[in-house]
This record gives sequence, structure tokens and C-alpha cells, in this order.
Amino acid sequence: MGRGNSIALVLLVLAVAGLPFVTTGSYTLTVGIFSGINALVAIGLCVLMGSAGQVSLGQAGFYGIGAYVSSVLSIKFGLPVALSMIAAMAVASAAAALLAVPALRLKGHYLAVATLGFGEIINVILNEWGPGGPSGFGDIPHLSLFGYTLSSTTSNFYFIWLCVAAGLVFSLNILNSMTGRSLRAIHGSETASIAMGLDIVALKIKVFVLSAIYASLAGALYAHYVTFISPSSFNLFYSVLALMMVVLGGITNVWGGVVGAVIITILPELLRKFEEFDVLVYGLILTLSLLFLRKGLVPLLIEKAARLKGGTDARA
Amino acid sequence: MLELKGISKGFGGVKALSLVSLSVEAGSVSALIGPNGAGKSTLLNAISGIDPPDEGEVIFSGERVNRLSPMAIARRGLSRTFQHLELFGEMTVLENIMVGRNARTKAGFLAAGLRLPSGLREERESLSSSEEILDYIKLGHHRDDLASNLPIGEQRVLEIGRALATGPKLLLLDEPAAGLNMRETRDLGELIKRIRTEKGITILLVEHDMDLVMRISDAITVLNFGEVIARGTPLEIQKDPLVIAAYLGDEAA
Amino acid sequence: MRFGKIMLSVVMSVMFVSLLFVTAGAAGKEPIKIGAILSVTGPASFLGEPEKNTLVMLQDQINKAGGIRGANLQVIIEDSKSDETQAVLAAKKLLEKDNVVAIVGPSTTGESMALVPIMNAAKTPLVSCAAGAPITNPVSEREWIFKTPQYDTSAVEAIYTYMKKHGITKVGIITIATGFGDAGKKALHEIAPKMGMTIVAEEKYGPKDSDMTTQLTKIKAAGAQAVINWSVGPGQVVVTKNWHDLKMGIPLYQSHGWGSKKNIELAGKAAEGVIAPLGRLVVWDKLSDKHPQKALLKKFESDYKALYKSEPGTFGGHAYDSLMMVVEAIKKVGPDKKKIRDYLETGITKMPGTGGVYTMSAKDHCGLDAGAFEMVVVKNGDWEILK
Amino acid sequence: MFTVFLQFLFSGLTVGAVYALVGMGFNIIYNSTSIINMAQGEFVVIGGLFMWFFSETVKLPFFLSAILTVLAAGFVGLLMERFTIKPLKSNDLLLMIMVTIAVSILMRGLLMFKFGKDPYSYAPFTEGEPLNIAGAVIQQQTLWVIGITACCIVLLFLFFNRTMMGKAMRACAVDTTAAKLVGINVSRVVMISFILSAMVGAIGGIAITPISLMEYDKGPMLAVKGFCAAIMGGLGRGRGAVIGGFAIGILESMTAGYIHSGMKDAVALVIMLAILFFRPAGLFGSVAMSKLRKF
Repeated sequence: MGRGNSIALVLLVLAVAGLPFVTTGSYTLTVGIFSGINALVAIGLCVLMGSAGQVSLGQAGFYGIGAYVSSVLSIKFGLPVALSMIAAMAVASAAAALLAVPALRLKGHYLAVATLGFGEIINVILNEWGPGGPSGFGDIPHLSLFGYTLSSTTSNFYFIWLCVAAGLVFSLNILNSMTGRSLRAIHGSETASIAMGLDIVALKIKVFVLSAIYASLAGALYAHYVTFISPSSFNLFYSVLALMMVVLGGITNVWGGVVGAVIITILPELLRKFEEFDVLVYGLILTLSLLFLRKGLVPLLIEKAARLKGGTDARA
Repeated sequence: MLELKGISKGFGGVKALSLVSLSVEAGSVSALIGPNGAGKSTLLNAISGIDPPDEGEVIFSGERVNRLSPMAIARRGLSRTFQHLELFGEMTVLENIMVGRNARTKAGFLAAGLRLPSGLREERESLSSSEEILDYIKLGHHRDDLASNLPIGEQRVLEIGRALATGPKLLLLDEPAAGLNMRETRDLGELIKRIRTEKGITILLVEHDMDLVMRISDAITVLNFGEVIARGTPLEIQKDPLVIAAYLGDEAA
Repeated sequence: MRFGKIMLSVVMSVMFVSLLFVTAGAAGKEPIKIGAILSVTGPASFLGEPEKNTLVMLQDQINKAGGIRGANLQVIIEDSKSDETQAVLAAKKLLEKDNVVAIVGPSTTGESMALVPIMNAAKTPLVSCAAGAPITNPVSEREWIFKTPQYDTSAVEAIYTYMKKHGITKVGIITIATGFGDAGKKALHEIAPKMGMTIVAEEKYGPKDSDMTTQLTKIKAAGAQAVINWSVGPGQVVVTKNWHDLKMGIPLYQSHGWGSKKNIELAGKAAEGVIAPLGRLVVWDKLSDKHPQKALLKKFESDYKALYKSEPGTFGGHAYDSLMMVVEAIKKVGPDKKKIRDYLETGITKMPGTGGVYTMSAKDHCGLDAGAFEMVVVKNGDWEILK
Repeated sequence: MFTVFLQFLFSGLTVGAVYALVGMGFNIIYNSTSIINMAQGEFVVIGGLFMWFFSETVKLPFFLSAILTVLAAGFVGLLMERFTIKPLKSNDLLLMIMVTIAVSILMRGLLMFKFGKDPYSYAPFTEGEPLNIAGAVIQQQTLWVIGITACCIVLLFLFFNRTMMGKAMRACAVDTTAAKLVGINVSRVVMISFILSAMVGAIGGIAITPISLMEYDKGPMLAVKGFCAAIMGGLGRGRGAVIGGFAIGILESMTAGYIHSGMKDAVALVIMLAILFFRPAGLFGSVAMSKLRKF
């Protein structure tokens, strides 16, 4: 997995484990929870964009499927939450495969357009047929594992960041495996990849499905933590926000997804003091960051670090 | 090994290939030559399925493959290099070669993500065989350099190495000596010969460097304006008046 | 690259400065802190905007009049951006960073629902400005939750009662595809059988749609005797214009979201004859002087107009009622969360507000009587109460 | 029955005209830069709100207000290009598109401060009762919008085919590198495409506000629908976007009329996706051209 990644992972685990001890109350932890949920979505999107070079404008659709399917199964059918979360991920991956098969046969931006349409369709469906319609519904049970119910903020915080860490390790493993090399190869030269006998359509579909699984897991975690969901949390704005996290953090490194998600989640909290001006400051910060960070924060920092070290191996 | 029957290919009215037939003996080094625009690269693309022919049949190891996708053709043991290098520039030399092995591996996302034993085993196999190939093509000292940082000559060799990693029965080389100096060309010729004799891989190459072609080929086919105008051993081709005319222009005929 | 470096530091310092702002907030001499979570921006800002204005105005008025129990009132308003996630974060922030004794809002039903478990866990009272019935029902599971807006069913009842008097039994409904419209649709369906009404057509439109003639044409073709439009924002003006253009020949009823002069201005002539159940806030000048709400409505509306050059509307009124209820409780029992909650449940009796006269109980955390609405028609560009 | 159908059709035309105008703006920028400008909807909003400001607040005459509005929007387009797109000098299209999203957020913020959150409207261009055709009614303003759309098509056609600048822009659309080689000032082409597209957006905003009202946050919805229109007609095809816009408008209206109004957005999207899958270049685009595109 690389020394850089291992060190970063250890630091992350220490930070997550330590945070509840240095903060009072649950406000910071709640911010942390939403950061973690967003980070999951962003990691999936990062793998999709950074390695397969595809753009999705429909992650909110999978995020919504995760939240709704898991909630409905646990409320209406009385399924244990853990089970309904897994079912939700299965439904989301099926939907992703169905969408990707026709979309990925086409070249260029079609996945972006197709996912945009898909996300909007899911939102219409949630509005029309989702329980509670546009008003949404509440009283969703918390996640229970081995007889322990995650109702406190701290327990949710730990569990969600456990998922993030697992998701990170999983995707780092993939990227550093044969599969990951194939994906990077596709990004490098599609012609050569085909000539090497790589099944690029199948690989792209798989990555897309993977990104959908991450998003749906995040959606399910969201639903069982907040215990209330409505379609407005799963619309195009969220898809765009997810894209923003990834681009801001840097698409070429999965850590970029995590960093971008944390920044995008914390930023509005930091800007509360600006009251209504926050929209302006927020827009300004986004514009400037994109203009001047370009490759994204994480790749930029790695580059800097490498230069400090004297230009040895820059790649984590 | 490879049999072409009546291959034709047009690009919007322009006939790039017409009724090209050709056969490549197993275990031979065959060359395809011809002046610029003769349709050599078009023919390689037609064989490897990247730009399938309009008409005709491509028969590889006794199987008709001209309706198959390039991926499927590659998996049947046909590998190639490109005239305009198509290396994975942002990956290291070793990684480039490992990608060549990837099509032969089975482990999927789950095995990779969870580092299951099956995935790790394949990973180790892939690594060791790739390192072997790296030594075979004598690029071991560039193992961890980015492919795009290599000089052209070594990039060409790396492409051959990557193609070897897929474990081909037939290797198509598209102008492997383009941009190489004398010494590099000589080494390349040696490498191609070794691949044929030591690994028993059949080779079909398109090349402009006549010295190289004449030195290593068993059989030569000459294309001009999309048609086969001659075929034979290097000695026969050197004497063929049609070939001389094609290369030197009409006045010589 | 050098430019990049400079900008990087600019971005970083903006973030850092904003961080300082956050930490440098509190201090000063012990004011009484009430939190408010409102949809100041985002799709529901039509609610949050007047609500926020109202709270800012009331805070100043109360403090100028000497505050509560000698202490200043501080209303800390957080923008939820019409988003449940943001509402949750805002609530945590108010509860922990600001130590508020009670929270007013949020503006929408969804956001209020998302806060129910948090408020119950934090044992802090919440007085919501949203109308949805599940916010306070079942009361046993909503111990710390109250709300001031009328139930949607009260508005529907007012419309149906008026319709029946005029011989209308078949209606076509058209609702906006948001939580507001959806809640209205549910209420319209729920009450219809009890009142002997039949819904012959049910249509929807998006909050930013620009033409609803298709939906209205269908409603007419279905044989409706009247159209009921349940929405807020520009949609209700577009529906009114389309209804007028189509010369439908059947009356148009709007929801209580219609209660703003702005709508009449935007719709112009088309608004003539449109009927809606409105809170008394918009027609206070047409009430008799003996009406218990009149004095309060008059003062609130004219103060608001003088300050903001616009109308508070029904929604500004919700914030007024929610805040004044909490203020009333603190005046009586002091800034103690549990005591405030108990007072809200038992002490609020026959208290006039903008939405009606409130009487809370352990069974009812909304406490509004029916008849909080007047049926109002648009005539000559002004409101007129229908008898 | 026919009257009802006709009414649905008119409704579709009204809505479609709005989408068509937005879709056209997308194409202008896309053609010269391959950027999908997600702030296109904000240009339309600027058109509606500035027009209101000039005609209702400053009380300027109609034509003067309209001209000022279009110029102001063009200026905003210029600023956007000079301050975000030009300094970026990047080949990374995704980054460019994200920047346009960030700019749209910023613009929405600014518009909210100036105009608040209320919807605005002003009188239609011509007063009077809507037209009655075979029992179905169509607003006069709708005819204005359709007429203005047609004018824009003609003017843009003339611009792209008869003027040097227009021809240069088309050259950029086909191959930026080649355009540079023959001496076309690509940076200026990009700038002008932003100005032009902002102006077209603003004209659309001016025309549709009397029908649909205008508020600061209408942009994203307009952008999404206009984008769909452009995709359906084949990205980069000016007239394709117009036909795509009307097609989506009519599709929505017919779905609302004959299936259910709750389904209209979804059905229109499903059909758009189906078209894409079976005819990837859009209804009017050429497949060969679309293969050359980077995004």
C-alpha cells in the first residue's frame, strides 16, 4: 500500500480515535459524522474519476437509494438494520450496472449525462413513490450491531469513520493491485489497454458499481444516523457537491476525496459567523481554490512534500 | 499462424486496402514493407481489430477473428506495439509490463480490495514474471522510472516487453525502429531474433529500415497503394522490379 | 506557481480568520439565549426570510423595553439552508456552543422532524415554525417539541366548509411538488370524505415550472367545480395567471401561502376573485375592534412594514408566535429548560398570537383552535373577508 | 379532445421556448471551448432581474432597459471569462466545468443580495388577452418568446457564417490547435463566446420573465433543462438545441397531460436517455463529429 499511505492511515486513525476526547459535547463530532458520510461518497467518486477517468453527476441517486432502501426495509419489513444496509448496497450496485452497461459503451461524456438524468429520475421517484413523498419520513431505527445500538453521537462517529477507513483501505488496495493498474492504464491509453486484452468496458462498469456502493453505504449511514430523510437531501445539488469535494481534494489520489469532503463539510460551519454573506464567501473560496489549487489539495501537498525532500519518489 | 484473405478497407471513398491476402508461417519473422501511405498500418489495425476490415477474413490460429473486438483478439494470443508509442506514461516501467500480464489474471475487485490470498498470489506471480521480462529486454535498471521519462529507443523496447507480457503467439510490431539510432536498431534486431528463437513467438513487423528488415526477416510482403505487389524472401524482394519501381518511382520502371 | 502560492495562502487565511471569528463569538454579560434555526436561504427561504426578520425585530423591541427579567434577550439565528443536514448541525451548535435555553424553528416540517430526536436527547424545548402534524404527534414521543402554525387540515377544513356553502362538491387539486404542497395534498385527501367532497383530479408541478395550463386543462376536463392550488412561491402566481388566461369558468382557491400582497401585485388582474383561507394577520384592519388578536396583529404588521418595507405574511407570524411563547415562558419561570417546557405545556392558555388563540396541553402541543382562518377573496387588488 | 391536445401543445411550446433559449447559450460556449458552462442559467436570471431593475425601478423605457440589460449581461460574461476561464489556462475540462459551477454559486449569492429572494415580474411585451386558437389559448408573450428565439437563431447564423469573427469561432470549434496555427486569436474567441452566450441568456431571461417570473435561484433548474435540450439536439448544434428544447417542453407537457404531471420530469429524462443510448450524437448531431469531442 505504500509507506505514505500507511503513515497517513495511522494518523487518520489516531485523529479519529482522539477527537471525542479533546472535544466537549457532540457538535464537533456531528460535523465529523457528516464529513465521514461525505468522505465515503467522495472516495468512491475519486476512484471512478481519478482512475477510470469517468465523471458521474448522479452520485446523489445512489446516495438516495442507499438511504431509502435501507430505511424502508428496516421500517416496513422489520429487517435488521445491518442486513437492510447490505440490501441497499446491492440494489444500488444493480442500478449502477444497469445504467453503466449502455452508457459506458459510448465514449466521452455520456456517463456524465446519463448519470445526471439518472440522479434526477431517482429524485422524481423518491418524490412520487418514496414513503412520505416530498415531506420525507422519520423514526428510522439506529444501526444495531451484535446487540449494541448506535444511538449516541460518539458511537456513530466511530462507526462511520471505521467505514471510511475500511473504504479507504479497500480502494487503496484496489488501486495498488493489478485491477488498479489496469484502471490507470485505461486512463493512460485506451487503445493500448484494448490491445493488451484488457476488458475496459467491464472494468469501467465495475468501478462505477464500486462508486455506487460507496455512495449507497453513505446514504444508509446517513439515514440511520439522522433517523429522518426526505428527497431534498438527495438531489442534483448533492451530486455537484460531491464532485466539488473530489475536485477540490484532488482526483488523482483517494485521500483527496477524504480531504475534500472534510473541507466542504466544515466550511459552511466556519462561515456561520458571516451569516447570509456565507453564500458569497463560500462561492468565492470555491472559485479561488479551483483556480489556484487546480490539481487539488492533496496532490499539491504531496508535490510540495516531495520537493522539500529533494525530489525523491513523489508518489505515495 | 495468421492468414489474411481478401482484406479491403476504405475511408470515405479512399481505398486504403484492396483484396490483400497474406499468410504468416508459425515461428517465422515476416515483414510488411512499402512506401508511405501504402496501407501497412491500416493492415495492422485491421488484423488487431482496432479498425476492422470492410471485407475479407482474418484467420488467426485457425479461427476467424475479424468480427471480434480487439480485446478478444488480444486474448487469443495476438499482441502488438504502436507506431506512435502508446505507453502508459504516468506509470513506471515495471507497471507498464505488469499491465500486459493483467489480462491473464482472474482476481477481481473483491480479491484486490480485501487482499485475499488468491489476489495476492496472482500479484506475486505477475510481479515475478514481469521482472523476468524486464531482465529479458534489458530494462531492469529502469524498473521504477516513469515510462514517459525513458529515451525513445527504450520506450520502443518497453512496448515490445509489454506486448510480450501478454504471452502472445503472434507479435505485431509497427515500425519498431522508427526514431532509433544505429546501435539501438542493431540491438532491436537482436531482441526480435531472440524472441523468435528463444520464445518461439511468431513475428510480423512493419518497418522502413531496410537493413533491419533484410537482416531478420524470413519472408517479406510488399504493399503499394493498398495492394500486395510482391512477396518472397529478402533476396527475391531485393531483385523484384515492381518493388524497385514502387520505391524509386516510375522512371526506374 | 508563485501566484498559486499566494492564492493558497489567501484561501488558507480566509479559512483561518473565519475560524477565529467562530471562537471569538461569545462573552459579555449573561444575556438569555434563545436559538433559532430558519431556512434563510435555499428553496424554503420564502419562509425563513420573514421569520428571520421577525425575530431580529422582536429581539430589538424586547431589549429596548428592558429585556426579560432584567437580562437582555439574545436570539441566535442559524441558517439551515433549507437542508436537514444543516439543521441538525445548527441544532448541535446552538445547544452546545451557545447553550441556548430553547430553539425556535425550523421553518419546514422535514427539518423539524430531523431535530426531534436531538431535542428529546438534549432535553431542550423546540417550538417549530412548520405545520406538519407529525412534528408534535404522537405527543408522548415528542415531549420537548411544540409548534405554532395551524395544521394544514384546519386550512383545508376552512376551504371545504366555504365550498359546501356554495354548492361545490367536486374539486380538482394542483399542488407544488415540495413538502409544503405534499402536506397540503395529504390534508386535502384526508378531510375530503368527512366533508362530502370528491377530488376528481390531482395534479402537480415543480417549484420552478413556468406554465401549468396543461394541468389546469386536465382538471377542467375532469369535471371539477373548483380548483384548489396548494403552493408557495412563484408557482401560485403562474397558476393564477394560467387560470385567468384559460377562462376556466370555475373558481380558484389557494392555500394559506397566498397571504402576501406581493402575489396580488405579481398576478395583477388575474388575481381578482381568487379565494384563500388566510390567517388574520393580513386582514387585521378588517376585524372588529373587540377581536382578541387585533391589537397585536396591528402592532406587529405595522412595525414590520415600517422596518422592512414588506409584509411579514403568515410565515413571519409563525416566528412571532413561537418566539413570544418562549419569551412568555421565560418571563414566568426563568431561563430553565425543563421549566420552560412545562410552562409551554401547561401555562399557555388562551394566549392570543398571530395565528390564532393558543391553548397548549399535555395532549396537544400545537394548541390552536379551529377557525384560525378567515376566507378571503381578492377584490380590486385588496383582500376582502368573505362571510 | 383536439382542443385539449392543442392546449397541451401550447403549454409545451411555452415551456420549450424557455429551454430552447437556454440551450442555445450552452452551445455558443461549448462550440468554441468544449466547456459546459454551468452558470448559463444565471445569465438568464440576470436578464430577467436586471430588466426588472431598469424598467420598474429606474423606470427607463422598454427598449433602453432591454439594451442595457443585454449589455450588462455581456459584461458579466466578459468578467467571468477574464477572471476565471482565462487565468486558468487549463486543458482539464472537468476543472473548467467545476469552476463554472463555483462561479454560478457566487453569482447566485450576489443576485440574492441585490434582489432578495422574492420573485419578480413585469408586464408582457404586448398587453391584451391571450390568443384563442380552436378553443385553446396561448399567451401573447409565448409568441414573443418563440419569435425572439427565431431571431436569435437567424442572427447567430449570420454571425457565424458571414462575419470573420464568427468564422473564426467555428474554426475553433472544429480544431483549436489548427485555428491557432492559422493565426486566429483563440483567447479572443473564447472571450467573445462568453459575452455572446451571456447576452443570448439575458435575452432569454428578458423574454420569459413575464411568463414564468424570475427569482435569484431559478438558474440551476434552467441550466439543467437547457443542458438536456442541448444534449438532445446534439451538443454544439445551435439549431439542434432549439429543437431539443421544444421537444423536451412538449414531451413534458404531453406526459403531464396524458400520463401524470408528477411524472413529467422523469419521463422527459427517460426519453432523453433513450435517445442518447440509441443515437449518441443527439437528434441532429453527426456521429463522426461527436467522436472528435473531448467531452
